[in-house]
Amino acid sequence: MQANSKSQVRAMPAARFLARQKGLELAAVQGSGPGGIILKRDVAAHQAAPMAAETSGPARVTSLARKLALQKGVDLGAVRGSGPRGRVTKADVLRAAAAPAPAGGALAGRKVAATSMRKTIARRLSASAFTAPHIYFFSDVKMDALLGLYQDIKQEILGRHGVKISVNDLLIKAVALTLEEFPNVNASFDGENIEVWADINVGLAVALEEGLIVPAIASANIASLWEIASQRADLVERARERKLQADEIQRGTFTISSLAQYEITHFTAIINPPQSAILSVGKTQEKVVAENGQVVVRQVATLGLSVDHRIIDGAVAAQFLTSLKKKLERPALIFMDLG
Amino acid sequence: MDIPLKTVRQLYRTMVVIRAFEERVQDLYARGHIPGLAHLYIGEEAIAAGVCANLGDKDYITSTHRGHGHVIAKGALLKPMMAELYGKETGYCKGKGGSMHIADVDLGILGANGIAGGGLPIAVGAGLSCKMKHPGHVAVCFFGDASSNNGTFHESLNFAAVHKLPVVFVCENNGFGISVSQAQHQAITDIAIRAAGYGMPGLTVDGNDVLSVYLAAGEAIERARQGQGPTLLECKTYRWRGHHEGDPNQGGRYRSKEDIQAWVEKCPIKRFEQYLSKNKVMTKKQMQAVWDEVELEITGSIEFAEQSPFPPLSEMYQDVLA
Amino acid sequence: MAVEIVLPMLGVTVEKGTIIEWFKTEGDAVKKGESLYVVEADKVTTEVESPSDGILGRILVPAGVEVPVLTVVGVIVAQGETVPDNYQPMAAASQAPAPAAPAAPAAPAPEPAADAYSAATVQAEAHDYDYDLAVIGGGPGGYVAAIRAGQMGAKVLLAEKDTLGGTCLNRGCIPTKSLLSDVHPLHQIRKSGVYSGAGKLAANLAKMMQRKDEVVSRMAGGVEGLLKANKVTLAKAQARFIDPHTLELSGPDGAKRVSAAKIIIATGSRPAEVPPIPVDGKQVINSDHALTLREAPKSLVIVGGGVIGVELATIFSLLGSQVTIVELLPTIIAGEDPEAVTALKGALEEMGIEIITGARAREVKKGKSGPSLAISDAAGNERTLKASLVLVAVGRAPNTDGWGRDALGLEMDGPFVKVNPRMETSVPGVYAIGDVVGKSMLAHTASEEGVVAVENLMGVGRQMDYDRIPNCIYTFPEVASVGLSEAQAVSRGLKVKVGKFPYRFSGKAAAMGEDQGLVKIVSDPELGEILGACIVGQHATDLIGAVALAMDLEATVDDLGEVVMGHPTLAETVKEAALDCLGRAIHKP
Amino acid sequence: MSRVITYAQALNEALAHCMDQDDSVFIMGEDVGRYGGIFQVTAGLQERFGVDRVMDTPISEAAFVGGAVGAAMTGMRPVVEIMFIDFITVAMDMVINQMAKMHFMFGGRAKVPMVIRVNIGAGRGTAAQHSQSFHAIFQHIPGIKIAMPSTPHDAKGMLIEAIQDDNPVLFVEHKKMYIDKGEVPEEAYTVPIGKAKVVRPGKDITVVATLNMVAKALAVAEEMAGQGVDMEVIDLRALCPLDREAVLASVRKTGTLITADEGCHTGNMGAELAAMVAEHALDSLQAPIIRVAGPDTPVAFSPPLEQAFIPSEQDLKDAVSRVLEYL
Repeated sequence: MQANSKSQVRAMPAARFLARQKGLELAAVQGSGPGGIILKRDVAAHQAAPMAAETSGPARVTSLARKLALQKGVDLGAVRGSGPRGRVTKADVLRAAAAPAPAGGALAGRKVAATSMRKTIARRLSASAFTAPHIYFFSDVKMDALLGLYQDIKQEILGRHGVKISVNDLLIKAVALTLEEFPNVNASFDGENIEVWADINVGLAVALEEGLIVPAIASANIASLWEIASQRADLVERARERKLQADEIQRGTFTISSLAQYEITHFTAIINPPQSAILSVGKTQEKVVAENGQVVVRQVATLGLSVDHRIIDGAVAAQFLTSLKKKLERPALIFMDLG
Repeated sequence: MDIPLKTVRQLYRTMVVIRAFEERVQDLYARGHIPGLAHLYIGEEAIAAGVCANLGDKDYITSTHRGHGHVIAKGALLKPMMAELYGKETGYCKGKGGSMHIADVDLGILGANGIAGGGLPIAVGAGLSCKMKHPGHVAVCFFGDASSNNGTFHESLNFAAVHKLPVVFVCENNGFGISVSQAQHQAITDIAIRAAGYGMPGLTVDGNDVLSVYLAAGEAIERARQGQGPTLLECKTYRWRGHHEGDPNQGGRYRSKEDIQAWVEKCPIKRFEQYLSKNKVMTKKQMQAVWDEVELEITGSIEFAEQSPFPPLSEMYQDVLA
Repeated sequence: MAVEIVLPMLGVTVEKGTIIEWFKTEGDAVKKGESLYVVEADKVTTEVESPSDGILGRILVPAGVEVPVLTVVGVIVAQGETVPDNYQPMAAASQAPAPAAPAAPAAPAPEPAADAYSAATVQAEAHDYDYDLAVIGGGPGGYVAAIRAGQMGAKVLLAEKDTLGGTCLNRGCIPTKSLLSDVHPLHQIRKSGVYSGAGKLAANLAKMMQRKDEVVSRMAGGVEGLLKANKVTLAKAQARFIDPHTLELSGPDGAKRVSAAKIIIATGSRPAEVPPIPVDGKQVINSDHALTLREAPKSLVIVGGGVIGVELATIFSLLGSQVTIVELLPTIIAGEDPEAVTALKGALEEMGIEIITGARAREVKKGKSGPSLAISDAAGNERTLKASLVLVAVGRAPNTDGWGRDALGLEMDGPFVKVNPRMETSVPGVYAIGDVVGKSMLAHTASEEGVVAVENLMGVGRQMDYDRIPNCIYTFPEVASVGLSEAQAVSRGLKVKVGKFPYRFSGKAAAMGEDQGLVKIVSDPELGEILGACIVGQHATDLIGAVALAMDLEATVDDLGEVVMGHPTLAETVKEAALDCLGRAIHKP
Repeated sequence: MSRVITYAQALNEALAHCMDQDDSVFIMGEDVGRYGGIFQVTAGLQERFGVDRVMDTPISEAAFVGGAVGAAMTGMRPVVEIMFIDFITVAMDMVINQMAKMHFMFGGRAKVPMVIRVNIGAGRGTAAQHSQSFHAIFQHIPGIKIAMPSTPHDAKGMLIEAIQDDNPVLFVEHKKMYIDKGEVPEEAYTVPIGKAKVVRPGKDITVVATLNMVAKALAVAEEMAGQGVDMEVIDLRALCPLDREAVLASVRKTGTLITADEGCHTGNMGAELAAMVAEHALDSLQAPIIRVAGPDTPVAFSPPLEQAFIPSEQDLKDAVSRVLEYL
């Protein structure tokens, strides 16, 4: 971290940290705190507008390095710049990409024997099932609008960012924004205290031979869709290659488990501790539904929400699911803030 | 008053051990083997030996910064003692206390104490638990002439007296508080008279005469054991060395060579040796044998200390809390 | 057995003491506890007592000497025992009488007993050099290095046996540019066709040379000023190594030796020779001679179609010489982009220069009417070229002799001095830069190597990066390139997307009547990384700077495509070429 | 729903229980016997356990604090009452050089299982020498546990814990809280010393409070909740061992820290927490750390001045609104 960025830009420590983590140039961020000091939320807002971030400010990260980092899934926050005034260069990113995962942090599947992983899953999930009283909620969601939106924007985003988005990414975004409305669903309970997490990291269950592994998309609530997609692609790929780092799994604050690719209409998922809720997604299929008197055919998916009843009341869970359904059925609410 | 022969020999041996130990410490300190400070007890051996000869393992003592003699007399082992002086892991306090803080609660040694007057209230507390929990046992508190001016002296004597605690306050009056002579620090010559102010007996004895110390202390300790409360016992003596090793010319800045020499003449050990041979208790040969044996033991303790490891840095974080 | 007497610990704060007086002399009997000597420390005197009975065998530290506490100052022995002259203090375990005490002395000792306390007085003396840095050679590598070191506060010596500025300033870049710019108007006028009487127009070589010399001396003066300004000591002398830290300087006013903590070798290069064509400076000349000709030869055969060859060909062709270029390789300016080569070849031929490629110069015969050069082409067909002069321009050879290379035993890399990317030679503290290391024999390479070397030896870690060095040829049209050519990129197995933009689509170029020209940018299709570029055409050597800048900032073609260039400028062609990499060039059908 | 008693009664129950269970437990202090202690914490204990186990001492703090050290080293579990924390200064050598050091200095050979009960706090018109809150001074001395129960429930549980602890414990009470009422179980139980308690979970602002400031913080938190600010209130409950994790976890969550303690501003308990957060959770800080504390003055006698000294709910609200500027 460069001395000059300290001296020149006034920012709260948390803002600096977030900027560093996201590889953002603080000078480009508009401060809204007392005397114009940059606050964490300013950086988050700035981050939410990636195009702006791309082109703004004297690059503390060269644009080549930024693109390369995206391509290689390197977290720029972790890369030390070797260029003039500490600018992060192509070489730095390549070095970072080549570097082995930090000690302890690495859950290199090679090391983790299949059986032990299976054991871990068994232990944690059964522990969860016993300690956390689960209650389940289900709701049918009409996916037509969402699928339509997906068709509209996927080419656009591919062109602009070279990233292939999936319907799951839209789902992740919707869930993340819903979690913002219901902090207690984005929380953990250790039997005595409730801890509401500051970040919203949405975990995505990935099936491997050894069993499920759940890497989490970081700050899905502030990440833009293409970022979610590239994170997701990278995480899933590395999950398959057993190259995830421990924190990429542990950081999860909520989990989505999707069996949409199978002939499963709906199922109940077990909460992934220490989280307090998990969303199960069944296959999207044509269903005949009645809409204001008319019988119509719609693409319908059944979403299930399992929650830890110790900290989440039925009412809250119901509201959460309803709010999510509303977003998915009218995606404009998510992506254009019409809500 | 007749004293068992065994005890007489014991008194002699104790004094020899203390003297020999301190002389070796003097040399080791001069040669830089022992860090920090060394306050030597040379010349005052008769008091520790005479008093502690009346104590058992279940009795307690509190000591001072000049404490080697007291803990030796109370039965401390030389090896862990020497190791402690070296700051080694095998020392009584794992090397964390040093010369001024040697303690072994199991032996009733509640610690030498780096604070002048610091030991008195603690002895009072030990007296309290004796009274409540182990009737018949006593706590002896060694302190110096200068400490008798400290508030804790007065608070403790008063407290012990009013609660009739089994405590014997042994004041080693060696004439100096570091460089300040008794005449400069108090307007009395016999500290024992202060006992009257707290309603306890007080007496003064020749601290270089091990037998009279032994007898006087024995009487006071017996009173305490009987539940008749505390006593103030003043033993007049003199320290041959400076306040600490390195005090130029054994304190030449505040006392004359002649004064020192005069007291060296009154060496408690020489005196006792004359007594022993005059009364045919021990022959010169037997006495020399004691010295040789003691030297050997001390050399062993030095080897032990030198071969022992220093405590690992992690030890620093141990024992802060129990 | 011996008992040592130490200067005792005198309390917690005292570290040293001075022995004022010994009360005893060697051989005296001493008793345990009696005073042996008196020591003064912190203004307090202390009498030190004997640790045991015995004889004072030896006094190791006499009165009046100050020693640290714990120093052994004397030895006590038993009656009849003696202390060996080379007595070695044990100062180990306690010395007091103890059965288990070790006996003295142990092994024979190296130094005498008097050194027992020398530890207290010994002081390590730090090395002291005349200069922090000495630079051998005042060319664009050497003088830049010296200036940079001066900026960084080093005490610098620069040794130059000739004139400052080296080949670049005196016999290379600058003089040729001066001559080229003099003949450029001729070229413009002749091909423009808007001037009348253009045919009669001619340039006066003598005057051109005079102007060239003025330019050179002015520049040289400038360099000297810069050196002064940065407190660099200039020695007009030939330097040679005595050892890695010592140079012998032999100049007009005798020889002397100077020492330096670090030394940079920047001795440069000289024109290379081809054995069968010995240079005599009369009929067979090299580039150095060419730049001193007072009149243009009627006809000129240039052996070598590299940068130097084509530039000199341009100059003399425009001065009226009949010029022939003989090149061994299949193309002139080998290594440059084929499209650039074709463009330049065409232009030169248009000037009436004959270009023979793939031909070897066999031998030269000198005759009254001038030399004749025998050549043979790849097929083996012999041919003889007659001319007024033969000019050998086959590249340059490093100056690796005359400065004491052998005294160092430097590792070599072929004919060049071997260095690592930090410009360090195989000898610690000795660096080498510029033509003598032969990475790319260009002035600006040498200068950057000089800066890298200095920053390394001043403790700022830096490595030389040769991937982004522009290459410039000042012919009409100019040819300039940076980074990888398309061919190089492909041969490295990279995916490439090439963006092109011809001058003829540029308003400025058209207006200048310079429509033969092309900007070519080689990029990575996924990242948009700029891998390299080649520009042929008017002002190419200036335009290439824009691409070099972009590459150094790691700007992508998207970034470069977003830069707003003035209109009309040739710079627009660079932007357009970048956009063309993205298939978004505006002014291109 | 268990019964409701006062803070002082809760302490009294704890003492009685321990003396019942363990005859090595005894009480020393000024006027703790017949008089029952000036805050009536030891009321009735002398009648029940006798003059030897509930000892009225001379006014000799050095003697009886030091006495407690000696007794503790030799097998007793003394509980000493210092009438006001202000008076502990005359026994400071015994507290700092003896009590706190023995275990370490003797290489673990001696244990000093004793409790010194003190009370802090202004508000009873007792002026500058009977109202101080300098408990944080002892946080600087390794070897002393420092308990600060903020409810009758914790008072009973933590005092039992303190008496059973093998370490010297400085048991800090607040003289204004002795009459506070609260639910306290009849039976004996312990509350750990060194484990902070999240008394109100929240996600926006962290307040770490001690003793009487806990209740004030909760009141403010309720009020702010009405304005959509979700405050987390942590009852620190002990200065040593300091529950760093609890504080850091909360700060990492909310990105903020307000401390509330009656000690004078400079060098009070909040200073240590602020430093700790700066060292271990700086990257989480979204707003300045603010200490709600007493002013850097002695406690004045005159009622309005004394009231102004005591940190109030308004002080807390001001701190909150200042932090909110950054969120």
